[in-house]
Amino acid sequence: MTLDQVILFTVDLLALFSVYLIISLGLNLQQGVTGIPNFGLVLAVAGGAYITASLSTRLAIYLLNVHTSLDPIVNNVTVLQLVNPILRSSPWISIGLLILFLIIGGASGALMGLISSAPAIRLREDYLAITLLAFGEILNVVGTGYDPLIGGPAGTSLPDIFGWAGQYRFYWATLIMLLVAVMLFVYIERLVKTPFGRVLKAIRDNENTAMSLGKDITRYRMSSILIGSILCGIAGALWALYSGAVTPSYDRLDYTFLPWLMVLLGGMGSNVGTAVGTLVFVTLDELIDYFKYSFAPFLPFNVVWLNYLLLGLLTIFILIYRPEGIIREKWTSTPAARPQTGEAKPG
Amino acid sequence: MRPIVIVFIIIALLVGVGIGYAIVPAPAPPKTTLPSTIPIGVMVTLTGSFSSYGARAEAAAKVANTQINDYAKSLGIPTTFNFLYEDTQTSPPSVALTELQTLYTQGVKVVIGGMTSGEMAAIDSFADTNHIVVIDGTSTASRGSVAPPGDYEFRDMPAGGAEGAALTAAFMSKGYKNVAMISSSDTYSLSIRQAFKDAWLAAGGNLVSDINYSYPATTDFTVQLNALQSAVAPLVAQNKSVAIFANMWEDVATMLTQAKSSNSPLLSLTWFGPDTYAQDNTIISNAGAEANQVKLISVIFAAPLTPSHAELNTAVNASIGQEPDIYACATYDAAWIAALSILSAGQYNGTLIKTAVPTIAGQYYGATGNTALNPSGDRNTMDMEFWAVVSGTWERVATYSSVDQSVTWLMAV
Amino acid sequence: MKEVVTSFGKLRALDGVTLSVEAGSVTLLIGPNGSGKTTLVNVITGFQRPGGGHVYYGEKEITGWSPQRVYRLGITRTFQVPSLFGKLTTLQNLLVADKTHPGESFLKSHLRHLWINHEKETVEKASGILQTLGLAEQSDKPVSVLSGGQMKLTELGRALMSDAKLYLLDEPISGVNPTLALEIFARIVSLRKQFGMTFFIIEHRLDIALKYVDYVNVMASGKLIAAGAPVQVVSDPKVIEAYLAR
Amino acid sequence: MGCVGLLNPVALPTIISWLTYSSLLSMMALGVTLLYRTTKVANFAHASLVTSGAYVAYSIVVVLHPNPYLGVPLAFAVVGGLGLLLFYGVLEPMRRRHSPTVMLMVATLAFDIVLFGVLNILADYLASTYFVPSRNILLSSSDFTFMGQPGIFFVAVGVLSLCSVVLYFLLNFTTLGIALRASMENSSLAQAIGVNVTLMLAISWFAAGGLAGVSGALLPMWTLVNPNTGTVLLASMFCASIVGGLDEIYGAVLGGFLLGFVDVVGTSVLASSIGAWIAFYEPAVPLVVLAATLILAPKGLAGFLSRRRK
Repeated sequence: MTLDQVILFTVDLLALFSVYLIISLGLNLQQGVTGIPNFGLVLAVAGGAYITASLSTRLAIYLLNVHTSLDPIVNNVTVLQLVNPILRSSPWISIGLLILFLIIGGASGALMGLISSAPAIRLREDYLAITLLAFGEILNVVGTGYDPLIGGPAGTSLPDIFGWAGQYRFYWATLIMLLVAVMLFVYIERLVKTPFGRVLKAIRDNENTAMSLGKDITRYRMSSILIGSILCGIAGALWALYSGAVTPSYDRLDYTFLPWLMVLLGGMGSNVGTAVGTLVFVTLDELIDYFKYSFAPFLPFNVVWLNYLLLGLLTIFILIYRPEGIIREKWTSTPAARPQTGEAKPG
Repeated sequence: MRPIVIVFIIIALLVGVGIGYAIVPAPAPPKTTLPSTIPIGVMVTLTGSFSSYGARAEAAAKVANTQINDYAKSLGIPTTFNFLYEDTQTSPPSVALTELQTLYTQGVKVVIGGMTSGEMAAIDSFADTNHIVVIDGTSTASRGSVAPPGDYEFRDMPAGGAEGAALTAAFMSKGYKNVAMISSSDTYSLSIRQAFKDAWLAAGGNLVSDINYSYPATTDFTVQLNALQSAVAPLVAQNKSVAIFANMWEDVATMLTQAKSSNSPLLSLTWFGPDTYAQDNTIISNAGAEANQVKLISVIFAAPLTPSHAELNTAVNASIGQEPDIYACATYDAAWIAALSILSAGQYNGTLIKTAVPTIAGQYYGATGNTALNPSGDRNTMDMEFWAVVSGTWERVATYSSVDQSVTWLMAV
Repeated sequence: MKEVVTSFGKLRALDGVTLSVEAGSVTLLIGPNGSGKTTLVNVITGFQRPGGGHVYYGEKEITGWSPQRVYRLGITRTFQVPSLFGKLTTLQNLLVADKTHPGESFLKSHLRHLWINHEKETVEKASGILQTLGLAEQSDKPVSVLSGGQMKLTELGRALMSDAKLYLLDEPISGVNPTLALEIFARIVSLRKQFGMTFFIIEHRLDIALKYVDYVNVMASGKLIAAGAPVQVVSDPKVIEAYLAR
Repeated sequence: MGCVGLLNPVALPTIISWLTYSSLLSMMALGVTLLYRTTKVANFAHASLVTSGAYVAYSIVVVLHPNPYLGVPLAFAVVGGLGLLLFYGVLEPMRRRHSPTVMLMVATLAFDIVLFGVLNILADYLASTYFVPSRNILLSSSDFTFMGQPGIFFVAVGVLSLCSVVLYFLLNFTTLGIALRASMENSSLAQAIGVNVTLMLAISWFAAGGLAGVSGALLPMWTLVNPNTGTVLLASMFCASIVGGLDEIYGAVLGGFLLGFVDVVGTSVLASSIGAWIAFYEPAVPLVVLAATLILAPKGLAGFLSRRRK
């Protein structure tokens, strides 16, 4: 690797890491903190990506009052040729749009979370898991079949809100994504430490007792799913904006199963663990991807299958030999607890 | 516990990078001459429902790779071309973009491949930003819908539309006024669907059914068969002439056999097809009898059996036991165009190579004939042929001239 | 004043049980296994719907209320098997029991100043309870490391957090060593003296329990067979036959 | 017959394909439900287990060219073996460490990913060694016909009924079955009364794997098979077994046939009445059915019926 290759490698890696960190945080809040096995994350991610993509061009036309008779989805590329120059020339408008789109992404995620969990929220854990997984499929069917959403299988492009960065577009995009991810990390980390988070954990640890203590289980679980889905939606929107285009190809493996493996690797229940797990996983995956050509000659089979074998085996290994992941969930200290308990302790 | 882990991770990463320095031949950048090794990215679909096409394209690219290196040696150029294969479906997230980025970090400045318009759209901005030349051998969705012209993407296959006209001409010359169409819901099939619809309706044809099915999720075609049946039923009843246009992939075999098993009257009609399964022996082995019955008259870009084409056929056959389809041939040609452009540019530099490509493509005459590109970087329209399943094998039954848009039938079907 | 009247129609586990608990009393409910003691508690606290009959709290009928509502009303229960929040600390286990914590609403939890004071008070209160229960040492340890007896105590403490007027304790001293068990009951009685709370206790270990309670109800196979002061109940032949003499 | 088929979507052919499709689906769902009942695990690996069945059968066809149906028993054995491997190799060690159910589910998922890679390697190997198309496999052309109907119809329905009957008798009339049911209802209790629960679980994993293998082996007689076919079908399997109700073994069969009915017959009727465009949304049908079921009968069909009986 030459130096600039190392830089490129790192930048791509950080971009992936940011997106997956957000999704993993969403999952950790649901499964790790509240104990809701959401195997349908992909729905919220795809929701964020598709709906944002669907609205982005339309909104851009409206807000930048670009006058065109063309349909923003059908003649997507041509319309964007009118929009992108404006964005390229004005970073601040672009950033404004970015924030708007992220909000839309989050909202779409929430909507998806609502749709998928509403019929299932009262079900037993296992039912819920399978049901959410099943519902995860629905959006790709719609995305492919209903052209006004994202123009069918061909997908659609989004306004290039990073265009102003010119040849450094992807560096800036990555930086911003990382920023968003870190902000969300801090937010969730704090949220979990509030009394609200404490109740979520209580529900995870013992639903009946929580009920006997007057907690409205359903409402808490619902809000956990919603927050998680909002995060997934934001991640979806971010990735769509970063890559500049969306096709109805968001699948279970990439956007439900991999985040599960990441959180697992890091340690369910701990946000730091989640972050570490995501970083390690993405890094491993990219390294395998990068070096596969080097050991391709020694493999008796096509090297692209290596990812599957290694990821799968790695996960099984972790599950058997270190089920709690790299980082064990810590007993989060109680806000304002220190002084009182401090003097209670001897010495 | 935690710091240890983080330290461990950092070490692991450093080691990884170290290995990188050690075993990845760095494309040393003296800008004036060509490096000793030139990595060229090959992006094909090895997983999922198009994998059988991807496998053929990969095999063809491998053949091209060896031939190109021999050629370079014969010219005494101290450079070896090293093809790096990426599956557009693997590695998260399944967006061609991440694969392109991986390749770029390997020092790849030229990528050839077979990608859908969607995938092309996904990599467009990265390719342009980083001056990566992409020569695509598949996607024939019309150019405007993918990327603005004059950028770093080329195609050595024509834009969509040509097939639509050819099919229309074929139906007309066979005296069909009514056509029932079923289309797979992927980019490629949909672009053909649109092209055919436009041409057919313009020519005053009557489209009695135009249904989509989701591909590959559809495993049972009963619903689609029923829909087609009820569409053609009235016409059959008044014995008007009607034909089926199965705008599908290799899964047409499934629909044929399921039609057979439900004794569907559709099998008594003549079926037409796009180039996705023309000359495809999987159809013969999967649904030979049914295909024979409905003939499956399929349009395909005329790939003259040039010496290089013949050579390619034998080579691919030897490696995977299948004939390369037209896309495999196009990928093969793309590889050659890429290599020749690099050689003529004299540097492994995207901007220079990009300017060289059109000229090279204009002069090159490969497995798909001459590959001259039009101003927007697409292959000029090619002549076409119609192949049908006759007595258990694919036979060339007609030719189509893109000049006067006429079909000449070579044998009765 | 009668505090609770529960009476049941045809319920499989309970058969027309009618009993009442005096305000500020420590009332014991005994009976052989499967006599429906826990079912009774479940019905009162809304974990099970009664097949019929009524549950009154004071004048208010609370039949078939959800556990949440019953709790807010001021009735707290504990479980037979210690059911704590395994991954939370002892202190946090108590904190969760707080009834009116603004920080537990999702929106308010964002505005620290809205709840931090309440949190401080709650922590103080909880620490106080842990002190009295002799669990101060454990307050920041995860409950999973506590001994069985300590778990029982923690559960009691968690119940006390709720400021309920009526406590339904399901076998608070089962599996607790005698000395600690005596302590627990001593504390219950002293708490009753201090705050005038009412305790309704299911317990098998009469040797310890009887010393401390004011009233005893005896159930057998879903029926209430005797009720009254400890001395007279234990001498009641029906009871001896049904329970003690086994 | 044909002319009727032209006009009436609910004609014999439609019924035939409904029954065939449903039987295959039910076989898969049966495995899912069985494993759920015994191990409390939703087995994600079922996707690749089914596909493995198809590829085992196909490999036999490729190497020895027998009648494709002869591959079915082998598929049963091999994929059943895979089920055992998954259980003893992955799940059992985890259970001994008291991993929570969700982790077991993730483990089956990881196993599925590995298996997917292996299947692709196998496919490449078949292609490069025997020069046969190893993706988009379809064997229905070598199927037999009986009374004008495809063999797969009779075989699928037959095999399903056989499996269900055997399972039924096994569960209800053998000591093994009673032990198995005991360990379903209350494993700790069963353990206490001396039932070797681990063995029972192993048996159920073998059986479920076998069922997946058989359904997979029959799949290429009906539709195009790829290494990812099972993955595509996974949602439908799960839907079938929830719709049927996870609490009753036979629920899976109920669910399979209901799903198949709505999917094949229902969509046909809709397509002919509302318009052909609706046919596109066929893949979404199972999910709609699922949602409807969860709202009407949260315990699934079986639960619904059994509640009615009380």
